[in-house]
Formats: sequence, structure tokens, C-alpha cells
Amino acid sequence: MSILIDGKTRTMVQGLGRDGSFHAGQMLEYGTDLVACIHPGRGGSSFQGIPVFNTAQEAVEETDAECSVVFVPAPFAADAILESANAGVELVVAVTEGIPVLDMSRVVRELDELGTRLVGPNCPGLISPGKSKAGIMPGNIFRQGPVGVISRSGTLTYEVVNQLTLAGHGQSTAIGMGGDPVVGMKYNDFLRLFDRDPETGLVVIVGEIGGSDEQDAADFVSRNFSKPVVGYIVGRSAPPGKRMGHAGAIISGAESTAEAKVGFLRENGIPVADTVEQIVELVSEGLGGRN
Amino acid sequence: MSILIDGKTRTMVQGLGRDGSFHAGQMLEYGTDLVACIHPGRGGSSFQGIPVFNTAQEAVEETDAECSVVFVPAPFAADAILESANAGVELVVAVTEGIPVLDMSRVVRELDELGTRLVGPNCPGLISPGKSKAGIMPGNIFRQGPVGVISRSGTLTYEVVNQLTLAGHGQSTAIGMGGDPVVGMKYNDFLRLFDRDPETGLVVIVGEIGGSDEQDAADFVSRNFSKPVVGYIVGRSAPPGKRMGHAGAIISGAESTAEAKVGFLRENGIPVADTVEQIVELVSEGLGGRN
Amino acid sequence: MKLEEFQAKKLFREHGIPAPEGIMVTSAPDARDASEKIGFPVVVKAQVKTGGRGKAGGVRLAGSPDEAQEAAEAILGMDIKGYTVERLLIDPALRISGEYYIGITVDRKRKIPVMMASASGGMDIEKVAAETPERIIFQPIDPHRGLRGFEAKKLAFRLFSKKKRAMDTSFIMVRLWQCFNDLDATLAEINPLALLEDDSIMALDAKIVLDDNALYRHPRMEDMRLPTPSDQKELGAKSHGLSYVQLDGEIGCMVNGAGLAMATMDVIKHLGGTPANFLDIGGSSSPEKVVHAMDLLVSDPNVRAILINVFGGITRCDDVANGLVQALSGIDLDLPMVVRLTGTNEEEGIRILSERGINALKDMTGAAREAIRLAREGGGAR
Amino acid sequence: MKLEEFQAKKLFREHGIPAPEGIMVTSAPDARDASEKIGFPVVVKAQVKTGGRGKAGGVRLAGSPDEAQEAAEAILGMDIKGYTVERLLIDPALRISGEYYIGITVDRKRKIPVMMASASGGMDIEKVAAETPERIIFQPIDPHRGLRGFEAKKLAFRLFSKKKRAMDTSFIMVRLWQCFNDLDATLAEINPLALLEDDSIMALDAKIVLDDNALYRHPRMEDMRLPTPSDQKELGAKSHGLSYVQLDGEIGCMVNGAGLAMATMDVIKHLGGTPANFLDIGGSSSPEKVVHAMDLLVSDPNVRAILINVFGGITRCDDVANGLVQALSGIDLDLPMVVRLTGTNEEEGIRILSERGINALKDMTGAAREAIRLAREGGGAR
Repeated sequence: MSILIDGKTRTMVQGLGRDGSFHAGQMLEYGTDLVACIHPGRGGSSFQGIPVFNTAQEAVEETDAECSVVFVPAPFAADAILESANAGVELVVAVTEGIPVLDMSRVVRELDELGTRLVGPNCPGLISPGKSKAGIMPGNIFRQGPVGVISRSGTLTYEVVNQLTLAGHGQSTAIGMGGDPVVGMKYNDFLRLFDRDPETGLVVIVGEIGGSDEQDAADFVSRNFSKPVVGYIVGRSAPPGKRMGHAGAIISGAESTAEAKVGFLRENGIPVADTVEQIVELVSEGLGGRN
Repeated sequence: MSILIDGKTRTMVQGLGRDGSFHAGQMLEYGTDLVACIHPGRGGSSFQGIPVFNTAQEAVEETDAECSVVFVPAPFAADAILESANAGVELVVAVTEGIPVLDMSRVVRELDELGTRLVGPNCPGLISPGKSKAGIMPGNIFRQGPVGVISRSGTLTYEVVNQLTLAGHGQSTAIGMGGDPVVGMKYNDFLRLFDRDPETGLVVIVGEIGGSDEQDAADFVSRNFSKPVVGYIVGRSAPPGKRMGHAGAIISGAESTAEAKVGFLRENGIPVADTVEQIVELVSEGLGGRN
Repeated sequence: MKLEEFQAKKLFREHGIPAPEGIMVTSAPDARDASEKIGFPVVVKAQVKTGGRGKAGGVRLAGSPDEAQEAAEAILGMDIKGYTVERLLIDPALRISGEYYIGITVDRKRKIPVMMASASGGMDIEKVAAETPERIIFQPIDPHRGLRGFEAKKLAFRLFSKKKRAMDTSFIMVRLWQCFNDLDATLAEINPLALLEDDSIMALDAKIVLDDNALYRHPRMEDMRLPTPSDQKELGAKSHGLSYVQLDGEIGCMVNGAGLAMATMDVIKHLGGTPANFLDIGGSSSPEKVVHAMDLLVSDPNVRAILINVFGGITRCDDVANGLVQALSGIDLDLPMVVRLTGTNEEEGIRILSERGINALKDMTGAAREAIRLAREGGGAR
Repeated sequence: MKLEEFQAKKLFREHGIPAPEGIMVTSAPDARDASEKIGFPVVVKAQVKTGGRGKAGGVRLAGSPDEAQEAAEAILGMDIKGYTVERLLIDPALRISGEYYIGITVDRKRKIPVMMASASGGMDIEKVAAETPERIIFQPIDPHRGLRGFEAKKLAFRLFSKKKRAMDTSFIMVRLWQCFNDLDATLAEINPLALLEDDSIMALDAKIVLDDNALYRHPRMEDMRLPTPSDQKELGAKSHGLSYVQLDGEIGCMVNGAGLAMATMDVIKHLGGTPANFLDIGGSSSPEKVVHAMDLLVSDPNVRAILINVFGGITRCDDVANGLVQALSGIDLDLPMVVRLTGTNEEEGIRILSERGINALKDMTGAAREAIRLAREGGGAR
């Protein structure tokens, strides 16, 4: 098992530009069940044997795609997400970076009404190792296993996962939820799924400064979550009021500092690592010998 | 019994301008259970003994009003309807004339989501004779009885009702649904309620040129309606393509002519009167001696 | 408020919809100058607020200054469905390889705006709609969210398979919605939307109808009002709170309420007469309104009798009667008149009118019959 | 992109929000002239993109031309939280009888915009928010429907009971939303929203932050960019695809990915060192990017050692190593440097670097420790 995607998830890619076509190929190589690509004006052609459609509606009608990974450039990305959601796709993964926040606010609201799940935007996507990849994560560093990973960051996720894999701790599903101010699914949405996933034995939460999502997660864990959780928060050395690359990393109030987050997690019984190496130690402890 | 309003319907008036205050007084006099008035800036005062509030939310919280009659001027009327609906009112009657059609399109959509019923705009409202009046109809011409009346017009409704009353046919509830291109409840919405109302023995549908609401009603009646219906359609002498006062009366296609409507009603077994006098005859026949 | 083609095209261009840059003129010499500025060939197009101008000869191609001037002379002053041509649009004549249709209006049934598109554009779109409705595709528009790019794209790929054509068209569709929404239109239409030989997409004709109820939000649109003579009479009536439409019958009607006014016209026709107009004086009938209304009726040379039909509801019949008497005292009326008064205090109202020698009845059908009789008997005097 | 007060006020006025008509100046004599044009008393206000300017002495009242000039001389060049004052806004000084607060931002938790309003406006609104949160009222805004009149009215009647004040405020609220939405802002704030002695309501201060991701839709906003020196360095970095924030530590960091960059800074601090900057070179690290990034690090006089931390994911470590070698070959580097490479093909990458004499490690904590050591040992040379 795993969450959200597995080997049977019928997946499509929206936007066959430079990044989209590269990662569509990578996903195919990883074993993702890629059934369709969408690129206006290229309908009727094929990409590495996969049919290409002009619109999401045609793609879904023809292939029953359930998941779409969006690589469409920022000015058109919000519309592309809405297109897939309105065509009936259940899960949209928006890799695109730089989508205006008000666009995302409108998108998220409409997707809620449609009952479509959204991961991202501005995210590396998600992977259920050995089964399927919907995003841009480097497949080779992942290994199947009991650790769920939820992160707001990209390369930091790889760093953490790489150390976990090297230490022999494989992953059930690893998710980069994106660092923008408005994103689709958040820690709690994933935790709810991990709680019901028998393969997942422990979840690592990788957080950062900005907002209060990590506090919400800690709150959720202390009330509703039955498995061990390990936390890691970056940005302790960030000065207040400075952007650190992610729009999500604006310090906007007292609770959005790394210190506040670390404190809140610990108060709620979640061990928090100071370094990536420590994450591995805490995961080993948490799993208590299980791998 | 009656539909939508009766003597227990807790009603409020929005907009105590010239028309609003006159008709609020008329409604009180008729016996409507007027519990609140809304006029920004006059909150805390009272109107003929009825408390006045600045906002609909306060009014509903304080008085549990269920129905609101809107007299607010056109530029602010759409907002006033939304205000009442969002405050939890179940039925909004919009008397105001001249609300832009796109405003109404947005209003109707939101009220559908909220589950709030809307009569109008640009309508005389509705009356359940002897019980309650929510609108501007002249109360004295109505008499309680078994005839339901649904009309797109104002004075024509009075004309029809007056003849019915003079002939001894009282009314259960009489509704002017308004003649604008976009209105809230239409014939079918009222018919559904009249069908379940034991007091109502027969329904008179007063239609006019424009749109195809009368056809929809005939279709509904032939499938789902258990009581006799009498039709009357005005505008047979209207030349195509001319506005006849009501925005609703633009001839936009073949089915919107009076002839097409009369024909369709008759095909569906609904007797159609040529004159107001004939309505009375057909009602007498339909009721078969009942009054 | 209907706009003329040259106005609608200007608004389209302001919203980023490509449309030919033509010149509006009101005389044949100006048409000649304009055509020379634009370069040949040009199209000379009558500006009238009605369809079917092409079939009526109101659109002509001109290949030279002389031809442009001749075409303008032929078209100016032409009568097209009751509209006299006073203005021409001189447009460059473009090389067209296909004609399509797109339009937006408010769907009364769905209660939201809807975009219609068809690959069968051009003059006969109404015939297409009536005979082969499946050739018109519909896209409902959420009035809060507007027409989205993906919805437009879906429609556009049903008109065109080539990427550039479809994408250009989808952008035009989204802009047409923005134009419709920004201006509070009730209709915005491009017919034909033309595919040109250079593979570009362009609005060759343009139709916009604005929502009169929303004009207060668009003060600059008032400057675009170009009333025709019959419009002017209706507008004048409107400024006095009257809703008036002139027809060509013999019975001048004055009624309170639009539905009752239509019922009155219907009953006249039902009894073999012909209504001269639709005239709704509204809910409250002040003496001034009645005076203005009477002026409208009297100024119509076809009118041979007047029928006033008032239902006293909130307004009492005795008040209406007094108002009528006051109003009529200032008018030298040489036409027979029937007044029908009913509703609140009707007996008293009828008595007041009888005292002044005004024929007043309670019954609408009877009053209409009497007006028709009077029109046939005494109306010959005019 | 943060706007300065005078810019935000101009945009407010364009959206129908009343704000004083002041004059922006950059010199003391111009401040004098402006104050004479406006009439006395005036307020001389430092234009800086940070709060707390009032407490720092950046706002002064002036009752005469001499006082205005003196105030301007005192404030220009002042340092307020690291920002040097280069511009002043000369505003008329108004008679205020109450200070209120309204603002709109996007609520990350609700994922929609929210309007905040408080009767306790003025300088200490953040203190109010922290200590008496019940004195701030919230109104979520549906991003499709916008802030509606009735929602604004509800808020406004909680600030004011008098009709005129409440209705004026509710119109300002709706317009503030329109301004926020039209400009794609992430923050639009009026603090204080002032009740003047003449009973009018006015925006006495104005703050707008625009969404950088949406600037492509607002080309004219680019003209409003007034970068400070430190902004300029960050903007220069951005134009090369780098995300850079200067701090004041000793270890210059270059990392791929924002999260990993923060983790790198954290580990430096955790081990007792101090990061000199945040520098994210993004997913793919081309040689040109590395060159520009190196320039940024080297130009910071505080830097005593460089730590490059790259996780090879999609990008292979050997490619990154080759890129680094190429990039470094053109630079005369007089600082110690530690490279940490891990991920895809890490062994090969480390080998390539070692061949060129570059210290390369696999382990992030180890690399950070080494960089700190080198900074303390050899860094004294600069």
C-alpha cells in the first residue's frame, strides 16, 4: 500500500514543454502508468507511445486518467489545474512555480467544491517508491518501505530521503506539498491518509518557517494520529522579515518562527531533529527495529 | 394552508425609503407578521412599533425573520438580497425594478447554493389572502379561497384576481414572479408547492411573450401536476422584436411568441383563456362547483 | 441599448479583440475620402440596429474612390426594416477563407450567461439555429468565475484543429466574455468571426446590446446613444416615466402596467380592432404622466379613438379619475375616448368622470368594444 | 514587491479611496517648496519599506517652510531598520478625531483573502493583534465573489454607529478589496484609517505589497520599483535565476533548493558558525549560475569561507562537478572553499573535484564543520 498513487494510478501530464516532456519521460521510466499527455495543438500525435490530446476533457474521456501532473507555465497553470479538475481528474499535482496567489486561492476553492485533491503548486510532487511517481523527484534515491514523508521543500526532501534510504529506511509515499502561501493538501490531509495506510509505520514531517501548518499538524497528530511522527524544521537561522526563496517563508507572526514550531511540536510529543542525521536516528527509534 | 407565506411567517422589510415605508405600513395593516425593518444608519430606532436594524444579520439574530421583502434601490438591491440570504432568511421577495441582469445572474446562483428561495425581482410579490402579504399587491381585491395564481405581471395579476374575486373564486396564494430575464422562482417552482397545498384546488398561470417559461410549466403540469390548470397568455398583438415594457418581453425565438405558448399549453391539455372574462369561466369549470 | 457595428467594433478592439480599423462616415464624399485612406478594396456598410442589412443591399464592395462614393450614395437614406440609414462604416475588404460564429447572451432558463459557437457562421446563423441546432455548441458561463481559458479552448478546438487558429479563437472568446461582463451587456456577438487567408482570426461584424438597467454604471456609454426617430419618441416617453412602443393601428391605448397593457392590446385585436401602440404609464398615474401620455397618443396621426384602461390597486380609482380630469382639462382633445376604471373605489371614480362628460366603464372588454366602435364611427373626422 | 506610502496612496486614490494629496520629494529644498504648495501645517514622512518609522523619528510635523526644510534635512539619509531614507512624502496635516485599522491579506489557513478591521488603529496595531486579538474583526472574502457591500457594511457598523461614517467606511473597504484584487496584491492596508474632525474618513497611511508572481500582469507596476541598495543586489541575483538574501555571518553558502539552503544555514549555526547569506541556485546548476553565485559570495567582505552544498537529484553530481570546475576556472578565488556533493553519481562528482584540488565531501554536517574550521583558520587573510 501507499497513499494517493500506486502502480495502478492512471496518470497524465499537462504541458509538454521542456520540463514537462523531460519529466514525462522520467515518470514513464520509473514505472508510472502514464496514459495521456495534454498539449493544445498536438492532439492526435503521440509522445513516447502515449497519446497526446488538445484538452483534458478528451484525455479523460479516452483514457480514464485519474491523476494529472501539471507542468504548464505559470500564467496558464491555474487554468490547466481547473481544466483537469473539471474534466473529472481526482488528483492534480501542480509542479509549476510562480502561480499568483489569488489565482491559487480561486483554484483551491473550486477544487474543494469539485472534490478534487491538489498537491502543490510549486512542489516536486509525490512518489510511492517502486510503484509510481507523479512529479519530478529523482526516483533513484527512493526505496520502498514504512516511512511516510511530508515536506514543504524540494531538495531538502531529497536530502532527508537519501539519508533515510542509506540508513535502510524505505518510504511508503513521499510528498513535497509545496511552499507557496496557498497550496492544496497540507500535512493534515496527508496524515489522515497515512493513518489508514497499513504500509506506513512512521511519518516524517519536514517543515519550515512561515505560516502555522506545522502547528496544525502537531495538533492533529496529538489528537487523531496513531503512528509515531518525527519532525524537522528548517529556518532557525533566518532573520525575521526576510524572504528565503519560498514565498511561504515570510515570517508573519510569532508562531511562524522555527523556534515556535519546534517548541509546539515537542510540546505535543513529537520528537524534533536538529540535523538531517538526527532525523535518521529518530526514525530508527520510532520504528523500533521495523524497516 | 397556502404556499410560501402564511399568518405565522416572520417577515422583514429591507429599505425604508418612500416605497419601502409605505408598503411596510400596508403589509402591517394587512396582517403580515412584520418583525423587523432594515435601513443602514437607522438601527436602534423603530418604524410603526417594529424594530429597525442596520444589517440583516442583526435583524435575523434578534427576530428570527424568515422572509424579507426588498425595496432597496436598484444599484444596491442585489447586495441587499445577498445580505438577507447570507443572514439565513429562507424567502426573499425582491420588489425592486431595474436590477442589472448580470447582478441577478450572480445573485440567483448564490441563493441556489444557500438554499434561499427568491421571488422577483421587479415583481409585486406574493399574498396568501387573509393571512399575509409580502409585497405591494392591493390587499383589498383578494379573497381567501382555492385558486392559486402565478403571473409574470403586476397590474394584470390584479385584473385577473379582481375578476376571480368578483366571481366568488378566492385565492390560496397569488404570486407575481416578475418579468425580468433572470428571476428566482418560476412557474414550476410554485406549481410544485401548489401541488402539495391542500387549500389549492386549481392554478391560474398568467404568462406573456418572451422566453419559454410557460412551455416549461405546461410540460411540468402534464407530467407532475395533479390539479386543474388554466392558462392566459398576453402579447398576441405584440410585433416581433419590440420591447413591451418588460425586459422579459423580447421576442427572442419562435417559441417565445404568444401563439407558440398558447398552442403548447393547449397541446398539453391546459385550457387557455382569450380574455380575462374567459379565465373566470374556465376557473369555474375547473373547480366544478367548489369555491 | 443596441450599439451600431462601428461602436461595437471600437469596444471590441479596446478589449483586445481584433476587428478591422474602419472609418464611420455620414456622407458620400466622406465615404470617398475614408476609402482612399483605408486603401482598396473597401466594404461600405450601412449602420442600422437590425439584422438582414446584407440581403437588403446595405453592404457593398468598392474597388475605387468612385465606387465607394456611389455605394455610399446608394446606401445612405435607404430604409432597412423601418430604419433609415444615416451612417456608414467603411472597412477594408479582407480575404476570407472561412466564416464562424461566436456570441454571448444570458440564458433565461439556466439564468446564467452562455457562449454559443458555430463553424457555420455568416448571414444565416438564425437559420442554422432553427434547422440544424446541433451545429451550435453551448458553453454555460459561471457569472462569478467568468469564461475560463480551458472552456474557451474546448470550444475553439471544435471550430479549428490547427493550434494557432484554435488558440487565437479561444483568446477572442475569453475577451468577448470580458467585454460582455465589463460593459454589462445582454448580447455580444461576432458574426462572422472570419478566418482570413493569412491565417489570422478577426471580427468582421460586431453586435453589442447593453443592459439598460446597468447603464448607470457606464456613464460613457450614454455618449454612444444614436437614437433613430422612432427611438427618440420612445426615449422621450421614458424620460417621463412612460414605456411607449408605436405600432400602426387605430386605437391609442394608455394603461397602467405592462402586462395589463398587453392584455388590453390583445383584447382590442380579439374584438377586431387594431392597437396603435403599447403605452404603460406605470403603477402610479400622476396627472403630469397622463398629460404626457395623452400627447403621445394625439401626436400619432393613425389614432382614431383613445382607450384608457386603469386598474386601481394601491392607487385609488377616485384619485386616478381626479388626475385624469385635471390632465384632460388642459388638452383640446378632438378624438373620442373611452375610460375604463376598476379596482379600489371604482364606483366613485366612474362617477367623477361621468360628471365631466367622460364615458367611463368598469369592464375591460366592454370598454375595448366601445373604443373600436367609436374609432369606426367618429374617427373619420381626422 | 513592497510599495512605498506615496505610491500606495496614489493607487488608493485611483481606486476611489480618499487619501491626502501629498507630494513626494527627494531633497530638503523640494520639501520646503512642496510644503508651501500644500499649506501648513504639513507632515514630513520618511518613505521606507518597513514599519516603526514613527518611533524612529521618521515622521515630523512642520508649521512653516523653515520647519518643513529642517524636518526634511533631519529625516533624509536617516537609517530606519537598515533602510536609508531617500524619499519624503509631504502631506497636509489633518485634524484627526479617531484612528482605525483596515487591511486585507491572504489567509494561508483559510486559503482565501481576509479583511481585518479594528477600532484600535494607529501605530500599535501589531501589539493590539498580539495582546487583544478580540479587538480585530475578520471577514473572509470569497475570491470569486469579492468583498460584498453587505459584508463591508457589517464590519463598518462595528467600527462606527453613525450612518455616514459607517457607510463611507464600507465603501472604502469594498474599494480596498478592488484595489487588492485588481493589482494582485498580497497585502493592502490602511493604518490609520482616520476619522477627521469634519466627519470624513481618510487613509492617512497606505501599505501595498504586490505579488511578485503576478507582476507580469501589471507591467506598469514595474515602473514603481524603487530598489534600495540591498534590494538591488537581491534583484540582480534574481535576474540570473538566483535567490539571494544577504546576512552578516562569515560562511558564504551556495545551495540548490530553498529548503536545503535553510537547512545548510541551520547546520552552520548549530555547529557554532554564522551563515553570511541565503543563496538558492535552483534545481539545475549551470556553470553560468555558479559563476554569478560565486560573484555574490566573493563581493561580501564578511565572507571568510565558502560552503557549496549540492544535492544531485535529477541533475547528476558529475555534471554539477564539471560545471563547478568550469565556473571556478575563470575566478581568482582567495577564500577557502568546501564543496559537498551527494545524490546521483556522487562518487564520480567528488573524484572530478578532487582532481582539481577542490575539497569535496559527501556529508553535509561534516562539510559545514570543515567550512567553519577553515573560516576561523585561514579567513583572517582578508
